[in-house]
Amino acid sequence: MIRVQAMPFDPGGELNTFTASVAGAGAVMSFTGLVRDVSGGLSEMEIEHYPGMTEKALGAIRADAMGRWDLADAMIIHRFGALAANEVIMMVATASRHRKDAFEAADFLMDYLKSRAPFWKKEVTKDGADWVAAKDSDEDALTRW
Amino acid sequence: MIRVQAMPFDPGGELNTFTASVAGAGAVMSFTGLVRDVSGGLSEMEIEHYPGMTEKALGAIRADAMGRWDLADAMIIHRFGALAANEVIMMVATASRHRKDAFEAADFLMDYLKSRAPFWKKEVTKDGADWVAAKDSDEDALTRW
Amino acid sequence: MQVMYFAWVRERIGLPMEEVETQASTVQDLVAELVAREARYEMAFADTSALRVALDQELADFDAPLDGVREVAFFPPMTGG
Amino acid sequence: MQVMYFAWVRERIGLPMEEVETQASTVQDLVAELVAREARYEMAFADTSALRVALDQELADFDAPLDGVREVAFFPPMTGG
Repeated sequence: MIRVQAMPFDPGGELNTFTASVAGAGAVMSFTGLVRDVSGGLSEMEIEHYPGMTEKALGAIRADAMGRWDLADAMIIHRFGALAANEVIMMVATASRHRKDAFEAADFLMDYLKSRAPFWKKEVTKDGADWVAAKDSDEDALTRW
Repeated sequence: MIRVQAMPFDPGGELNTFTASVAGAGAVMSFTGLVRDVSGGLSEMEIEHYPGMTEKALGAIRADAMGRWDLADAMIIHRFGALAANEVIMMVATASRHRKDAFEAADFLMDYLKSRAPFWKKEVTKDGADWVAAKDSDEDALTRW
Repeated sequence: MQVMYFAWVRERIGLPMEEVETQASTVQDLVAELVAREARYEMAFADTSALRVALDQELADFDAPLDGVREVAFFPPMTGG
Repeated sequence: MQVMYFAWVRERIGLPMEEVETQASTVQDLVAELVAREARYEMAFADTSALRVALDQELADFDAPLDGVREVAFFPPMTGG
């Protein structure tokens, strides 16, 4: 399941729904990413995306994970729009018969989401607005897979 | 937070409570383990534990993780008693400013829980009852850390 | 051909998308045409190594051909997750 | 000294715990005393390499001394998680 939305969502509720849908899996991993107020003065984080391409990219990343690991299912939910500090940005969940598969697939999904899904983050503070720069390490992380 | 209990618990609710308690962390991982009906005829899984030692062992494993990684918090909940297929056995959650720390710490907690926390699983089917044997690979996994 | 801009590329060029009439055969040729138009394009495309391009919503290289492409998008490296 | 048994060790010996009067100086000595008692102990301790021991709720080795120890527990390798 892939979802791209402006609306907030409930990670706990999503985890339970996902877990209920993968009966027999045994191992369920989740990763939740939240807005960090690194500078201490964040007014909001704006997340821009590329409608259409985003869904395609997330679908391709999910399909890639499903092919590489023994997964019962994999889920990606990602928000866009204006978010406040500590709001949930995104969530990934994986389910497998094997813990190792669930772990590695979640790690893979996060790495690919970071550098291959068309989202851009802008931090808005009282002093202005700055686009978050991609890290070389994020791109390098893809060579692990 | 460490909890050892016979009562079922709600992983989604626990994830949300944990996430709310670690404001500023940015990255929250969770792992949920569920009873698998491997043989297809599971009546129940009985989980025995060593009251007193269990809490100490989980506390020590959690403290070890908190020392090794940059974590805002780490949580372990583990059930004992009679569980049905697909019931939640245990849950681990970690929170950090850095995804890598949250990931590795959760992986570590799971490895140590498997071989260092005094729990024993017994699978009861209509044909009888069998204690789940520890795997050499579970013990070997500890050498990773 | 529809040309789209995201994040600071969009901000520098000042619009999210536009229809472009072009005979450019590759992405790089299209960039050269745009840069020749106005300073704001020149500024946005000053360092293409800091940019990414997608053709019909798939990541591509700057030397990729534009035959049959309907939608070109330029943007900085992505920062999802 | 309180001696506790868990999982199949408990089942083979037929009880979860018992008070044991002993002068055994190490875990291994205590095991030898128990094994000498009855067949069910012999059966439970037939292969101590398949067993684990905790002294006062901390994992220990079979050659560990018992000085001052109040609680000894025997059990198979753990299967938590």
